[in-house]
Amino acid sequence: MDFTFAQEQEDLRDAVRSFLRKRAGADARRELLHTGYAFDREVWRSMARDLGLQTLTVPEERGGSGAGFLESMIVFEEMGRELFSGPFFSTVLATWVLDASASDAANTALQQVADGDLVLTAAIADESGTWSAPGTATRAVATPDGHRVTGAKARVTDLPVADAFVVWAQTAEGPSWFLAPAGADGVEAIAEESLDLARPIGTLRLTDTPATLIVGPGQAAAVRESVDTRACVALAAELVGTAQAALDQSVEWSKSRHQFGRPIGSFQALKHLCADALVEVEAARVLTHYAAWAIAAGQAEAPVLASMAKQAAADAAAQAAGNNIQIHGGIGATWEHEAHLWLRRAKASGALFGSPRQHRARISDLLSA
Amino acid sequence: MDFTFAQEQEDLRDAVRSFLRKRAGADARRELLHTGYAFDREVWRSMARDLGLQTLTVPEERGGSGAGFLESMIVFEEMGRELFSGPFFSTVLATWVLDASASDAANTALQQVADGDLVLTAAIADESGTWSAPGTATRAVATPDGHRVTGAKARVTDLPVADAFVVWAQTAEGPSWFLAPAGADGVEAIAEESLDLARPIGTLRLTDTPATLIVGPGQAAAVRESVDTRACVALAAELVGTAQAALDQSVEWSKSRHQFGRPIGSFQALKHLCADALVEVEAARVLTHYAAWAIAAGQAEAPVLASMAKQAAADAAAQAAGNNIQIHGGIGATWEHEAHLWLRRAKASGALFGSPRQHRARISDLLSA
Amino acid sequence: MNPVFSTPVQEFQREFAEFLRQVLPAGWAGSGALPHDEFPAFAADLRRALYEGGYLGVDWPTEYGGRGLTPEHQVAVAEQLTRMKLPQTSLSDVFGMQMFGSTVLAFGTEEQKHRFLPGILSGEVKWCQGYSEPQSGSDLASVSTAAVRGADGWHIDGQKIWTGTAHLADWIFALVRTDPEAPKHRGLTLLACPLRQPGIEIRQIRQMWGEAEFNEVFFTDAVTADDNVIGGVNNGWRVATALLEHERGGAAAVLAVRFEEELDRLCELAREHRRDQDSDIRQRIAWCRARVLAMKLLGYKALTRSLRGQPIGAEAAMTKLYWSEYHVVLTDLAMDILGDEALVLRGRRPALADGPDAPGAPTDSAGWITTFLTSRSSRIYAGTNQIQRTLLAESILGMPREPRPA
Amino acid sequence: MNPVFSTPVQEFQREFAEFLRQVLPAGWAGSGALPHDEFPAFAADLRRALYEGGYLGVDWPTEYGGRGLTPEHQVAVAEQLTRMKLPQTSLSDVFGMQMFGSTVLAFGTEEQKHRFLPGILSGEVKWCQGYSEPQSGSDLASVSTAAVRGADGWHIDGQKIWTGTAHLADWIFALVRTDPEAPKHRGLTLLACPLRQPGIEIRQIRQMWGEAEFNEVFFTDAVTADDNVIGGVNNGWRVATALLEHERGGAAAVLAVRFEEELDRLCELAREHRRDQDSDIRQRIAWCRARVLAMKLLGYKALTRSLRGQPIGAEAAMTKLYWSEYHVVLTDLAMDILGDEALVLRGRRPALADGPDAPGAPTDSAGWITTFLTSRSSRIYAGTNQIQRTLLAESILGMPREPRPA
Repeated sequence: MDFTFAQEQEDLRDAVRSFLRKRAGADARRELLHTGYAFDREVWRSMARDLGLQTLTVPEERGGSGAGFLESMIVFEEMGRELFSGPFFSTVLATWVLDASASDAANTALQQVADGDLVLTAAIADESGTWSAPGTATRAVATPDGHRVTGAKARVTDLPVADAFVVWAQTAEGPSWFLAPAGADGVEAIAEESLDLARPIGTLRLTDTPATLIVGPGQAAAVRESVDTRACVALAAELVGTAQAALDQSVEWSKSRHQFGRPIGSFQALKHLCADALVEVEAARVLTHYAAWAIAAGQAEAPVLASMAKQAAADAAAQAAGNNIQIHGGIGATWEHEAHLWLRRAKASGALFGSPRQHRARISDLLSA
Repeated sequence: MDFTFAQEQEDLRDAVRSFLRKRAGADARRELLHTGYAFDREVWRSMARDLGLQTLTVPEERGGSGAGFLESMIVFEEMGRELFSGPFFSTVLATWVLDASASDAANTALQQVADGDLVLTAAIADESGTWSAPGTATRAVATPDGHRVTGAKARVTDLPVADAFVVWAQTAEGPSWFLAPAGADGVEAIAEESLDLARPIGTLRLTDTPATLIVGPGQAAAVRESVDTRACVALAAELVGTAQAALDQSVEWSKSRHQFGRPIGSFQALKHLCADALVEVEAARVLTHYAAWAIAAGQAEAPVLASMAKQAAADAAAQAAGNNIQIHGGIGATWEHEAHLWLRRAKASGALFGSPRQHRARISDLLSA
Repeated sequence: MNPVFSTPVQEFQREFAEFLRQVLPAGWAGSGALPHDEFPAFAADLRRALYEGGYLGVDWPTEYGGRGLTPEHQVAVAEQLTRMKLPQTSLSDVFGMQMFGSTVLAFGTEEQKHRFLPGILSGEVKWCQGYSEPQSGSDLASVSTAAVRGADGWHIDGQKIWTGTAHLADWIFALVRTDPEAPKHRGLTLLACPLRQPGIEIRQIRQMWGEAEFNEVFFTDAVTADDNVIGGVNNGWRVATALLEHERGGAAAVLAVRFEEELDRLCELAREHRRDQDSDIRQRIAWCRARVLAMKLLGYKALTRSLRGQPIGAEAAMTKLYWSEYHVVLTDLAMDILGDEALVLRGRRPALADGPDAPGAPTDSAGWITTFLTSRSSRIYAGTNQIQRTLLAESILGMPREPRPA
Repeated sequence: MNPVFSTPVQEFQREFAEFLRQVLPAGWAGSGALPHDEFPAFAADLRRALYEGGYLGVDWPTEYGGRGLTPEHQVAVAEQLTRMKLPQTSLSDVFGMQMFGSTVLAFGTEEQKHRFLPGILSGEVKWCQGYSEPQSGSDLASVSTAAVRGADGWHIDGQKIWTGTAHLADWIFALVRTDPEAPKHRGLTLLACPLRQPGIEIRQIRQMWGEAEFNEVFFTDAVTADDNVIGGVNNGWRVATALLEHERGGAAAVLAVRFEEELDRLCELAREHRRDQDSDIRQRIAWCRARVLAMKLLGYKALTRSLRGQPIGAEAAMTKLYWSEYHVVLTDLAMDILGDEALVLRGRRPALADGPDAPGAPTDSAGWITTFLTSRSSRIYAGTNQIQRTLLAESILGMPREPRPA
């Protein structure tokens, strides 16, 4: 029985945390609030070249670090804690698809990601579909020059900064994964106003866009399921980090802010708010760590564990971030204060890849309760 | 605009409260816990003869006081507050049915109730049915000697002490109301273990039991709907009283009990528990008063208002009674302490004539949301 | 008990409805259906029409420009506005009419009433409120902005925060410390002070949903005349707390009508998302229905009390707690119904950042998401809900205060 | 990270399962399926079989009768018992083995270990716990039961309350005041004391669900020998709080297995009532599923820590808070599913009044309703959840203590 991380895993966590604090921490969040979203390619490259984070789970022979999903989960937790506002989730999500393909195109793209020169995202959900719908109205037609893809993809994360997309599209033989560069013909990337200020989002319209088949119908559905499961746990990990950050901020503020001649943290009402949030964060954390372990260990129940982790982490983050605003009082409801960033992230990532309600419905379906 | 009671109504409340405190208050509850349920016919008779409570809304010419439903509601609130353990709700419920009938049998029975000599109850729900099912598997057959009723009625309140029942049964022409004495042929009253110690409950089996037709098919369904609506508001009023009693007890205890060198009521955690309960009780109270007014004023929306009041009062009572046990600590979880009486009442009356969930479903149905 | 408007008030309300129908354009779909940038001008026009029609401050005495009617008439006006999908005049009026106006009526001198009230009613003079300070949020009695009496009136130095609409206002009523030696609650005074003077600087504060409704107001030797003391020197705590009850208690019944309209819109949203037959959603909507009705009835109860000249007192805290916690639940439900669409703000933003969106608003995600954010601030402003709960426990339930620290 | 039992423990668990299969009758349906009055005898027989098979106290050192295995083996034993629908020995063992046994192992003298532990393990000597007093519930450090040293040992006077199973016990371990002059926490001592003596009177307390699991214990010049001090005179606070952590922390993973079984039964209840396709009920069941798993994992985390010899500390409060609040929600859900049937207690009552009913229990309303009532007491005993929250906030989050009263 061992429910702790190995020393190397703890070291990885420390390295990521100190990198993010230094290069993408409170200052970056302040900038985000004052001047809006701006993607720092410098930080991105350093993250890839110095730490290898973008291709952490990609095999070494393909330019990655060959680490397991547990390591990946640790990184996501730290990303959520600092609210890193680069396209990390989107890019890593896409590498999971690419990693399932032995094609040259995949090889090349993975190497570019490893070098920090390529930002990816995954275009999966249709405008009208829910995250879990396996089908898609986006069509890919084989032509003598390769495939052409036509359709509209909604809620594509980090679309404004992506250099290329992996796209979930229907061929005559079944759903498949394609890779298309942002500059290809017929690509229209429509930016939208994202609830999450640190994660821009958009709608992607493709019209007869030339795209490379990455994973064909034989394997694509299995890759989709595996990517969905990983995405849920990655988001759960981010949300656990976000919840922890919001809780930490509440506690810090409650120690320093004085009203009625004493620190407000000495009032029981705030203590109990924080204690309840603490318990929820801890519970979400163990569920997330366990789901990540299950993915890494190839356990068959990983999908239902991912749903459990996702809904718990989303609720915990919304609770901790909501409390944080409440505990800060007036100042916590201002634009200038980063408290709303945590709440926005909590609700947006809570909805991404399935809301808590959708995941609870899925848990009941999977356990046929 | 006037959302208060008239002076005579306030006087009625005071009179009922002081009667119950004296004759059926804390001592009666202590006895209930120590020696079990025992129905005091003395108190019952005095309640009828001195205060006229059992036939408050029955017209004067039929032996009653001719008051309106608002007055009735006030009495129920006080009954719930003292947890009066006589068959008051059951008897009054039955008088509403009798009052809709001009028959001699109804006249006689109402007079006996007014004299405190007759305890009634209503047998409505079938074993397998929900409270709101209009149909019934209980059959009434016309014979030359009058009707014979056969069937099983579940969750009949105060069955062990009832002298007669009004019964909801199906005739060839449609559902109707019958009156049958407890001593009639084929009557089997099966006592059950009631969650609510102050309100015994049982199953009533009738086999070819002679019974008097009270309200026939033409009118019976309308009477049923009106009785259901009144029953919900009567129970809501009881529950508001119960919630208030539990809250009052919490507050009293929190002032006198000391821990850590101060009254426990000075701790914010308990203050906030009590404040939240207070708000819920007040909200349930205004909903209940409003629903009662709507019944008295013949407003068409009374049924949906009754559902709103019932679910709010049930939730408020469960919350206040649950808090009360928590605030009392160990002593509050003992048999000797009356705290559990309030919780038992809250949950049992919450389920009687429809649980909060059932009423919320009904609200959505009625408002076609 | 007769919890409906009295016959004369019903008649008055019908007249008012007729008046509004005359004023409104044909095919009126509600102020929430107006393009976002047309809303302020529309609201200003409406206010002018109401003023000229004699429907503002109907419960104020006639000598100060009112119509001398009852608070019941006033609630009927406000309710009718919402029923016809119109806004409640403006946020400035909340501060000017409901709060400062009521305070002057209760505590002002005859001269002050004549001087201040007509301008408030006509809209010529706009007011804002200066209570909170950066170090005095929940603990209002600790305000440190100081006023010292000089030959030419009071000289004010310090800083106020969360002063809604200060950037649009002409005057501020501010709680200031006039006796630094007296115990905390005893040395305070409520001062009216003109805003457009060199000693005052106003800085807007942007809220988390992107709009800037609040301000910081900096006083650097700002001056106001002697006769602008409201309710007596060093009597500010009593005046201010009475005023806070106006802020909290009065409008619950009217607010409930706005919440009703919002809940109808939520049902429409559920239908659009095909969640209207889902039992989880139906349970939650039904729960909301009962809460909104209870809110209205709590308002009716408070109105009855005020018609009888009884004080509202700490029960105003109950209404504030009830509606603001309700709104957090309601907007969470909206986010749940939106599902994936809660990720992106599409369509129209709310015209109002306080409680429900304007009546007739569309079901766009931008509206619901923004309201979700604003609902979080409703639990904070006008006293955090933690403070309200403590107040209720101590004032209504009589639970013991915390022991003083050693 | 490898959050499963290690290979040797898995093997040990398989052996144990085999052992149990030998012991159990054919067609075993769970201890919850036994007639109510057969349960105590069955549990006693099972305990004897476990003791004789060497499966009690497997993590205790061999010199005191244990098997010298790890806490992981102990959890595997407990988990297997539940998986095979068996009870966790008895409530007496909670006090004897888990609480007093662990404390003697940690704080006792070598002589005390040899004297006390084998009898606890064999079941020959049963223990109960004397901590709370009528005036010392949440505020444990204020206990006033006094012990004075005389020539023949300690003389004890006072009263303890909530002493579970005292009516069945031979000994009590009691927190008593031995230095009335010292500050509150400093003058306490943990004393072991034989119960069957003239100076002790035991009165059973009936709980709100009708059973009497707790007692009052009255000490009137009761005597215990000098060598029954555990962990040193006036060191009782430290010993007692360490012991409370054993009460709270240890068994979360095992408890979760019981909750899993209970949740399966709730799903069965939902099917019986045709509520299993209702989305409101399904949402709530799914929420429960995740909570039960989290409970198990919190237990695994605590187990990992204890395998590494790290203290569990205040995190034990987290587990207690988590499971007891969960159980209130779960039993509310059961009442909701029962609907009208929640009015009447029909069928079998629970065999256990602490947490979920015995595994294999039927879905009878008497079981669910009683568990609904017992769940309310779980939020109180072993420290109210209010106390747990304060403890978590102060110990884990480092939030400031309340100022001392003046």
